[in-house]
Amino acid sequence: MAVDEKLKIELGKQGVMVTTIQELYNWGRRSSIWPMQFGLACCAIEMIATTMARYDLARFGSEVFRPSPRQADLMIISGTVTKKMAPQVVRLYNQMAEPRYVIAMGACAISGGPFKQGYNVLKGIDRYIPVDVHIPGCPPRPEALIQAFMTLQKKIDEQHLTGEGRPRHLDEQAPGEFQVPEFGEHDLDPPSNPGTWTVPKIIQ
Amino acid sequence: MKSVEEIKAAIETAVPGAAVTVIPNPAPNAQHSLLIGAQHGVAVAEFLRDNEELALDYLSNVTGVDYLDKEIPEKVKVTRQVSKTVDGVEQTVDEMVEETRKRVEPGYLEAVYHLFSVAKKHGPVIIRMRTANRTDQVELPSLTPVWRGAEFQEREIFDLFGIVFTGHPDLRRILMWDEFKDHPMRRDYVEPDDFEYEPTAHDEVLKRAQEHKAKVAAGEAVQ
Amino acid sequence: MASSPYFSLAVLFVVALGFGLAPLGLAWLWQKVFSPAKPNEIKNAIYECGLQSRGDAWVQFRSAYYLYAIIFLIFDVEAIFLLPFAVAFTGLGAAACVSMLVFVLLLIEGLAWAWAKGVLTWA
Amino acid sequence: MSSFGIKNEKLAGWNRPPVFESDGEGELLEVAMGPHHPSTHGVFRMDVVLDGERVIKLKPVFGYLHRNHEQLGQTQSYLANMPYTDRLDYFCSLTNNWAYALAVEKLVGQEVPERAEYLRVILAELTRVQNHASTIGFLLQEMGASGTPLMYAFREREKILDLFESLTGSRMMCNYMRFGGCRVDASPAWIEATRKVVAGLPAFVDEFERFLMTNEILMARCQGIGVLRPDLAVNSGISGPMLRASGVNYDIRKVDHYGIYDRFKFRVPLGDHGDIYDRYMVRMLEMRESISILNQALKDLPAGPVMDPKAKIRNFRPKAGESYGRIEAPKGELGFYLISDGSPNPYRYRVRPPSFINLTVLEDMCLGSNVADVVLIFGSVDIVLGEVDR
Repeated sequence: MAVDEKLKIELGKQGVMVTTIQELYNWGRRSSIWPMQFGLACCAIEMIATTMARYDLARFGSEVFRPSPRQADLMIISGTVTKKMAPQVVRLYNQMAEPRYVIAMGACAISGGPFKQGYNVLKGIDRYIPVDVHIPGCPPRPEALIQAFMTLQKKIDEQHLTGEGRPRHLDEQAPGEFQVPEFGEHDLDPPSNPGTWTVPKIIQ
Repeated sequence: MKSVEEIKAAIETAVPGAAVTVIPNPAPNAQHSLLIGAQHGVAVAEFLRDNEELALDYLSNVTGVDYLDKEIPEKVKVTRQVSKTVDGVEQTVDEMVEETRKRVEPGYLEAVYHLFSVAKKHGPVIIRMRTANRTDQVELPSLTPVWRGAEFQEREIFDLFGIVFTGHPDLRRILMWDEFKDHPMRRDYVEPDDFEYEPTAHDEVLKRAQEHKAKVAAGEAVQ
Repeated sequence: MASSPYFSLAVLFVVALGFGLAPLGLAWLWQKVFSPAKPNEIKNAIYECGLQSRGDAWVQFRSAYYLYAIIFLIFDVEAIFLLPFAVAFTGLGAAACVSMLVFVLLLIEGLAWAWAKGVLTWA
Repeated sequence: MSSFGIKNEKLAGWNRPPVFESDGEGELLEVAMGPHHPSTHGVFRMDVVLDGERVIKLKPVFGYLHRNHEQLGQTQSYLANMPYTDRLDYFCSLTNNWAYALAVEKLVGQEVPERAEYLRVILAELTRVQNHASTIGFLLQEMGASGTPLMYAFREREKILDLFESLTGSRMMCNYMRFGGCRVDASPAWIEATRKVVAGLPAFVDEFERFLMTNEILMARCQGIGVLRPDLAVNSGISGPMLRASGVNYDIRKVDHYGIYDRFKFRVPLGDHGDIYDRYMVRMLEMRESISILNQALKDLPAGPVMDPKAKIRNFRPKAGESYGRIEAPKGELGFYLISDGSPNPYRYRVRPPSFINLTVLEDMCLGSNVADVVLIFGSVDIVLGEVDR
């Protein structure tokens, strides 16, 4: 039952605002995404530079960086996730309040980046937790991080309240808990979460 | 600043019985080093620190180096029974035969210490200590009681190379997690098999990727 | 009933209360209808910098902290009573002044004792 | 897996911290200021035992950003390691490049042309200014001035990063220096832009100092806290502003005479108490010295080639040998120890990390102080996790 646009614009001219609950709900959630203060490595410095005066993340309602996962909606994984740090990252993601999103910032968070061949480096955080926006770059420029925020906001905008396009937190079947890996002898115990990570098919 | 030979002589007079040999450094910067016997390590270190002339009170860098076992082919004269027909009669006679035999020279782990002097402001004096072999005798005396700067670096060498420093106040793993087995920076450490996608793979990475693909095809690995 | 002088005040109070509670009620209703609760053991675990928290936080603190709380009481409660006392000071009779002074001086005496005992000098 | 198990209680002599005995009134609280903590500059963990507010024992735990820099260094060629050195101390990529280039040049006896030496000094001092400004900004951030001093510091840092970006192509990961010079020449327009930025730096340092130096909260929170004795500092291998704040006159630019620092007149600021306020002041004064070096270097920057024409880039195979090159990085003595066996890859590639070794005395400084001071002491040590865990 989408609102037909022409009527909406006409009413808008008369000064009457028409909206649906879904638009209001999405507009409310996307306009103030509070990221979690979670800097791992070099990308964290670019993230801090983005929040500073010149690039100013506050224009997107995200300048409040909450240290505790309980009050954060977004986890920006900015830097290399090592195997020693991976259980903590997954536990923090589990402890965040439910409508939560993940931005994998930088090549290291996406696929291990330049340190991929290291014995202590996890080859990408999407092995354990679902990632919403990937930003390539090493480190990605502050503008790229702002573009990631805009992508995430567009993504939240397109979510429906019920039915097929529901976000994870409105969907009963969607898993709420992601298994925290254990420390094995040479590698993490489940090397990747079966539920969230499938081997990418390489199309030659 | 005294030359390496003078320091060697000074050490030998100050610490009798210390096995000190000069390891020349062919690079143009001529930073030659002194190989110190492991038994007198702490005594030599204390001498280097407390001697007024040297006053090496600042330990800058401790490095672990791993040298693998080396097979050295050798020409060996061996007398061997060779059956030869001497003027028609079949008999065995021993005869000098030259053959190459592989002599395995045991590898060793090495700790290299770079010492400087803050008081006298003079340059690096490099001392090295070597373990007997790479498997069971891997103890070296810890120099943390002499220079506290070595504390974390020796723990890192213990963690990544496996040299056990006796006398270290707090020898634990520092970089890897505690449940980690064996020492990852050694030359013969094999990483666990993992999904490998490298768009422009070359040499070891390519080899590892193909091994992984073979394993997946054979159904052992799950990815 | 509508004419009692305080009626408008009551209406304002109700509106203010409603203005506050309505969004909370809507959010609670929304949460009940739309978003299913998914509590799980890791999410409810204690947050300690990403680690599993060891030990217990209910430790028995040093006694200096309890004294610290009591002394705060002196400054806090007394300051609240001093304000109206200072304002109404001129219009008060002698008896009211004496009773107020008893209260104030009693607390000051408590503070003097604590000061003498050296509780205020932090270890 | 409690990490307090010191197996060998026989601690060696005076240079181990006296374990601070609590007077046993209240129970001890064991808590981890763990990998994810707003005050630990990244993923650093301190297991702290508290008696109320006072710190009884503090054990740093490393390894959460151990990205195997040295192992990767040994599987790649010498030139391929240069971009990895940017990611060591990701605040000062140009001084990392210089230290690595210096070590390799010592290994093969490579000469560096004049203009390249001047450019190296200019870029290193610019890096030092933006690193010290950021460090003081973060220190104030941890003291509670959330954001404002950091905004001032990052405003200057952005100007300097623009210079780096226009010269080397990347803001933070410059990968600019090669063995025997620099990758690309600085255009006159860039030199002009640098002069303009350097001309604006003294005003920034004055403004920063006017706000902070006589601020009574800063003086109350920093003076007399986290004191480090000079003899313990030297024995623990501390280097950089932390060592000089304890009064030890040891600046590798003056000691090793590397590069062309002898041609510039600059002083080495020293502190005399060794507390947080002295470290803050030493960094402020070092910024002023860097500005004076920059002015001198920009004044007589010669023309000429930026790369030594005889330098071998393709198929670079140094002969067998070893070399240890070190420079005065903003955080301390950054050294590279290379052992080569004639192959294109270094046989052993070791980084001497100043931040990692400066943390040796973290427990000595924090014992007996409050938890809030631990955050400040840790901030005044100025570490970067990429260099601590390598």
